Amino acid sequence: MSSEKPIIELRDVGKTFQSADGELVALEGVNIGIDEGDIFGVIGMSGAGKSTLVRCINLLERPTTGSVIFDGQDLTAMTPAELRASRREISMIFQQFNLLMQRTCLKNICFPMEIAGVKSEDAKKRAMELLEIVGLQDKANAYPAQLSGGQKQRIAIARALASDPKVLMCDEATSALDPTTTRSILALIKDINDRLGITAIIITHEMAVIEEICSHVAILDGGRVAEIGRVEDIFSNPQTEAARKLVYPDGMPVSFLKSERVVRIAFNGGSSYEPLIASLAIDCGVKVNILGADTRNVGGKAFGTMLIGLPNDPDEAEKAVAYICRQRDVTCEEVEYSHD
Amino acid sequence: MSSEKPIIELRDVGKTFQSADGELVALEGVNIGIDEGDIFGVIGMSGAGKSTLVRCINLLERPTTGSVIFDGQDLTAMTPAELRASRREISMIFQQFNLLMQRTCLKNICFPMEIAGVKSEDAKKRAMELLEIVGLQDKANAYPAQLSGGQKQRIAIARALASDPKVLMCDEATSALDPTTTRSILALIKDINDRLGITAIIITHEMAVIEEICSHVAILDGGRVAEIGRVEDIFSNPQTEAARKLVYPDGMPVSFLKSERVVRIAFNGGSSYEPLIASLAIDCGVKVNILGADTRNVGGKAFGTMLIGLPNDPDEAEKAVAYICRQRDVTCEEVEYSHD
Amino acid sequence: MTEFFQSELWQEAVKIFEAELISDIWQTIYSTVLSTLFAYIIGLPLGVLLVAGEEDGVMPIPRWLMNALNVVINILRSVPFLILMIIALPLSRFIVGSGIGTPAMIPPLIIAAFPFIARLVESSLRETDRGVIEAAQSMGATPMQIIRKVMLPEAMPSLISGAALAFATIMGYGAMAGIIGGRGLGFLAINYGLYRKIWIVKWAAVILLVVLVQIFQSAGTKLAVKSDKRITQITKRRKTR
Amino acid sequence: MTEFFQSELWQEAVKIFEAELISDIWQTIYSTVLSTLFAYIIGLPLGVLLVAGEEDGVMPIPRWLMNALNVVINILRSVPFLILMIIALPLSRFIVGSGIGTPAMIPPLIIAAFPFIARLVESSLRETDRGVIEAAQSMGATPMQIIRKVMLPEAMPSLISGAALAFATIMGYGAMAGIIGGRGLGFLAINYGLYRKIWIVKWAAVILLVVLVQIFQSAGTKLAVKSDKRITQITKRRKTR
Amino acid sequence: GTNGDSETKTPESGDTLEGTTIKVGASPTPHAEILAVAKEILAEQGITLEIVEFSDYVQPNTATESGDVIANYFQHKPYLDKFNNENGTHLVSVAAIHYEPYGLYPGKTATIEKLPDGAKIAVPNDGSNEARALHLLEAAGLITLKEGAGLNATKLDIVENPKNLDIIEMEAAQLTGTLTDVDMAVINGNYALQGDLSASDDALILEDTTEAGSEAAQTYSNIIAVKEGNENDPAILALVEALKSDKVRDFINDTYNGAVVPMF
Ligand SMILES: Nc1ncnc2c1ncn2[C@@H]1O[C@H](COP(=O)(O)OP(=O)(O)OP(=O)(O)O)[C@@H](O)[C@H]1O
Ligand SMILES: Nc1ncnc2c1ncn2[C@@H]1O[C@H](COP(=O)(O)OP(=O)(O)OP(=O)(O)O)[C@@H](O)[C@H]1O
Ligand SMILES: [Mg+2]
Ligand SMILES: [Mg+2]
Repeated sequence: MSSEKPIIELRDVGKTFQSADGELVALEGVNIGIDEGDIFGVIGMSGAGKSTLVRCINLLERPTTGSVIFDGQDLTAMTPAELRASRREISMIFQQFNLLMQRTCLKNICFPMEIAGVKSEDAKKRAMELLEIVGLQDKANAYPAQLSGGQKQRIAIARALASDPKVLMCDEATSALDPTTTRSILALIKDINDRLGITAIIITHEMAVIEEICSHVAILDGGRVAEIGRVEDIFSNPQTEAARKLVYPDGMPVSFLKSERVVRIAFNGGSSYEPLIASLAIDCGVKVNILGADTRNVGGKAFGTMLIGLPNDPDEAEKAVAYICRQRDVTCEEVEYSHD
Repeated sequence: MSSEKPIIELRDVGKTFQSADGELVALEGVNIGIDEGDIFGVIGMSGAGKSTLVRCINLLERPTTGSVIFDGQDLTAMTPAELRASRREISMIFQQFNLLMQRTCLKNICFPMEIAGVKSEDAKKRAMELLEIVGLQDKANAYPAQLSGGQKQRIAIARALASDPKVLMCDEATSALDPTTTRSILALIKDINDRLGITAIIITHEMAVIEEICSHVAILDGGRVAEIGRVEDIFSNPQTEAARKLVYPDGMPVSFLKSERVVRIAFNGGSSYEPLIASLAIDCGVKVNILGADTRNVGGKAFGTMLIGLPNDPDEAEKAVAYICRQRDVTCEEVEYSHD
Repeated sequence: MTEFFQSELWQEAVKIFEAELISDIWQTIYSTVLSTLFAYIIGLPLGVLLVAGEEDGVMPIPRWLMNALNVVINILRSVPFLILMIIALPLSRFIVGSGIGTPAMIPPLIIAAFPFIARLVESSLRETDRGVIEAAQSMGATPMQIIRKVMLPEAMPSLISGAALAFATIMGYGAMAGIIGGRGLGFLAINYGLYRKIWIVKWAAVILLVVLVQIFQSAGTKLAVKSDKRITQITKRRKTR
Repeated sequence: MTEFFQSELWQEAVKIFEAELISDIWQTIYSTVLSTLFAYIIGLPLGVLLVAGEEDGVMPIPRWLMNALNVVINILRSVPFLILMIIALPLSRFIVGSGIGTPAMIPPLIIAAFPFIARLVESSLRETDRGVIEAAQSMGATPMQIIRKVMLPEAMPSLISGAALAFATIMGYGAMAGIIGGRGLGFLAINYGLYRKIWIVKWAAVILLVVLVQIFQSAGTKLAVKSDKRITQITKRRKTR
Repeated sequence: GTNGDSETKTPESGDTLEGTTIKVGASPTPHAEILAVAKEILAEQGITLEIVEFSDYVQPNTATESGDVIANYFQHKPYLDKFNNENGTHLVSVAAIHYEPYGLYPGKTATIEKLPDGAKIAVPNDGSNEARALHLLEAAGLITLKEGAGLNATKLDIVENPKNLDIIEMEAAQLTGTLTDVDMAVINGNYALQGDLSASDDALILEDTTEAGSEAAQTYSNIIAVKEGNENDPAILALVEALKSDKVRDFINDTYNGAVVPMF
């Protein structure tokens, strides 16, 4: 973790639910620090405790043990009024949307502003802007019951952004959205993060989302933090079974076990049809192995990443790395791999 | 479409909602035929009418115009009792799960069997099996309120499978699930489809899901069918703007506009670390362009597909194709591309 | 204090208690319980019909029938209980064989209570989540199955707290038993409070009534909370403490 | 027919109508409406408190206070209205300046009705989706904001149909106005139906009562359906036809 | 109503009444209280008297007609006649037991002379009792009733009302409770007693003291009524005998202090 003071810190947080069949430990000994401006991903299998974790952050679920520090203050020790003040700075998008069924979309988005005491006209203006951002201007006066699943989710997103929060928590905020809309929402979050330095905590099942916008990621497994760190580190080199299962649901690329050295190539907008790997083979005579790739073209420019397994021969490998690094609009970094 | 008699046929189906702001056309002139044993994907932007479409199939939403034919009979012209009998053969997984909150998970799964008059012990036994399949045996006696989002979804899936339906309709049935669980659920559906010939209609936002298990796909756009056909055809060669936006949310691979010929290579379990493209370059001296790739390794074997843009020179292109086709465990097919 | 216990009023009160109290408690309980029971037997299906029978309900009934049902319920809700009781007496004679006494109260109580219960049930059932009803419909459930297995169980907490409300209301009506020669705690309270001014008896009767309502109300609330599987928080917390 | 209109009974009925009917209708309406209104002013906050004040509600209040509140409501729910009315007369004298007549009915009616309303409101509010309350909490809404902007609006359809129920019930209590010299349609029905056998007057009064309840009930149902934004089907279909 | 019949229809005359149960309907006070004394007497003869208290004036007659009770004790003869007439019942009086003189009691205003214009006067709201109260007011010279307005008289039958009196009808038992609200109230003797009012000391004018007083006593005596044909039922005869005993007379005189007057 970075040396800055984290904006959110979970200290030894645990949460146990009482149920008919006995106790259920949903979280146990969770220690997480999230720095201001981070986009922090939370992944894990269904039932791993992700929702419980974010619900513990704003104390919707009071942790059974441990404490939650927000902006240097212990939320668990606050008076109700102080807690409310802090909560206004932490927005949340719920897995089940939780829209007010008796309010129109516009009024739903106005809701957090109403609570914060924003003037009615100002709130309305801002809400209309947000409606436009999520592409639902025409639904301003519709009620949630008249919306499709994805539309509800977009209203929930707009509502969460309405109060200009310091922290935005998204519990599967794009699961009901088509890829295009997902991308535009993610771009929006990234943009707000860049411009306003908002901190975001994102629960998702789509690894692509994590790779695309998160700076850090925590992997939950059975209520415990299995791995936590920078996305590049965790994704290129998952240490635990839990992480591997998520990042490579079909099993680890076998080449991880064969190649000594792995390189991640990121295309930063160069022309994708420059046949990099083929050129590499022809120009340097080096055969590299594509372990996985996810590349797309935007307006004639290539974006995305590719994992390359280098030949075992050190010289050939070196040659290949050097060749790749010479390319325009491509960054390459070697990824560590440990045999555990 | 195939020449068999379709099990589900939508004839000129339209659905208009009345709302405060006037009428909203959710579906218009939809003609779709789904053959028995198909796995039929439905994709479209948020609000395109996907949920409305499947809700029209089992008449949860009565189409404003047109008719729905199931197994040769017009559902819209049936008596209530006949409709009920037909509905028992069409299972549905809802976007919002719609579990009975006052019943335990086990009893939720028993519910459709109760309705169909299955004996209580038999129902219970089957329900326990299904719970095991979705990995939630330990939640048999928990109530839905005690489940995580993904767990609820899995119970909904188990419930939909309980009545051994002829047709299974999934409205974003895996959106709340992690990749591993998603894969196992999809494998389950595919398996049932293989073994029992169940017909499935799958709404999803994950193109990978469509590619992985669907045989046919319909693309909805603003309540109309934009494209419909075999997945390979539609995905490799999207004709409409709507389809392109979904399949290539970041924009069309530019190479589609540059290369005359495009080849789809499918890895059927050969060793992935055989560096195919590099070998191609070295062995034949042909530079091909990777337009997109999605390859994974399972137990040391490569699976997945790769789209390759061939060089414009016809001889080189021929050479490349011949080389690729010679490889073991790889199938390659040329994908047509039309300049429209 | 001793003075009080030797006072004529106290002596008289004791005499009344000895002669009547146990019997009056019993009459209150049985008339209220029986009436509530039978009123539910009639009112519950009607309340269900008011929701299920709507145009877009699970078991639509003709519109005129629906309107007629509503009107009948409204009529019975609006006729003052006193009048209703007297109109219903021939029915009492027919059913319980007597137009006087506590048993004769039961048919009028049922007639007065079932429309009230129908409305309570209606209001509870309207809260059922539309989605689960659709789920059941999509499974080919018959209207009766939907009502029995979805609407009623899903609305159970609300139905139970409605029943506690109905019980107290019916007990309240029962206080007017005196008009037709019936008995019970309510009668005792009115008779000795209004007509005879023996306040000890009045208050004793009132206290007993309060205790009865209290018992049923808290049992109702507890049961409602316990039967509510949507909110697991409450039970959870209670248990943990 | 002419015979009937010349009959003594009819003549007498006409006399009574001329002298009292308008005034009695008016007294029924104003006493019921005012009582319902004030009973809501007291009962609504109490009903809210019964839900919000729970241990895990949005505005927890001390347990003993909660229990006390419950007991007070149960007490008022269990005292027979007749007794309650007489006990409350001093209050009437204090508030409306008289222990007799229709105005004097209003304080006892309020006292009898607000606990009933509190329970109705409680039952409606319990149905609010826990999720939306959590959403509001997560936004830092104060308990009052949650109550005013979430719980009450979300439960509006149920609250409205509860109000129609309460209105009819309060009107029913009002029929006992005669005991303290009050008037109204209920009194008319009882007085002329029970004691004087002028059945024309009795039935006229009963019919008017039915009409009043019918008006309020259907207005209530319509409003409840209209205010329900969760189910858009009904209104939709109605409009289409 | 077979229950009441079989129990009360006594065996052939001459048989002992030992073991007979009779049900009698009555108003709570003073009727039920007086019957309670008779009950003790009858018990000595082996007759069980079951007192069924009615807090209304219609049901006891209906119940007697239908056989739910064998006799009732709550009304006076004129009311019975009117009831028979209106309802087609066949009830007859077998004995007059007591009389409750009505009195005009002061509330906010102490004397009749001081009654202001528009003064409020409370009267019972039930059938013949209202009429009786109005006749008392007429006797006091406060109002004039329409000619021939007998037992049906209501405030609508007032033809002259020089002081514009506001007549307020209410529950008889509640009259004493509202004396603070009205200028005066016409109260039946028994309820006056319960309200700690003395007929002899507090009443401004009593039925007894008016010129129609003695006549009123005769007319308005409370009677035992039975269904036609049961007049000579031995059990009824025993009941009447018990009620007309010295013990009952003493009880009435001791308990009611002139608010209830024995008529035997
Ligand atoms: N009950 C309703 N009343 C009015 N409009 C409705 C109603 N239900 C759906 N709609 C509208 O119909 C359109 C299609 O909705 P539908 O739910 O079919 O979309 P969808 O394709 O399933 O979208 P998503 O992917 O977001 O779930 C949307 O614009 C929606 O707002
Ligand atoms: N109210 C509750 N009572 C009992 N158990 C609960 C409750 N809420 C959650 N759980 C359990 O806690 C565990 C973690 O739940 P949580 O909702 O945090 O999972 P999640 O990681 O968000 O899963 P998903 O991806 O499926 O949403 C699950 O096993 C769930 O069954
Ligand atoms: Mg979750
Ligand atoms: Mg949808």
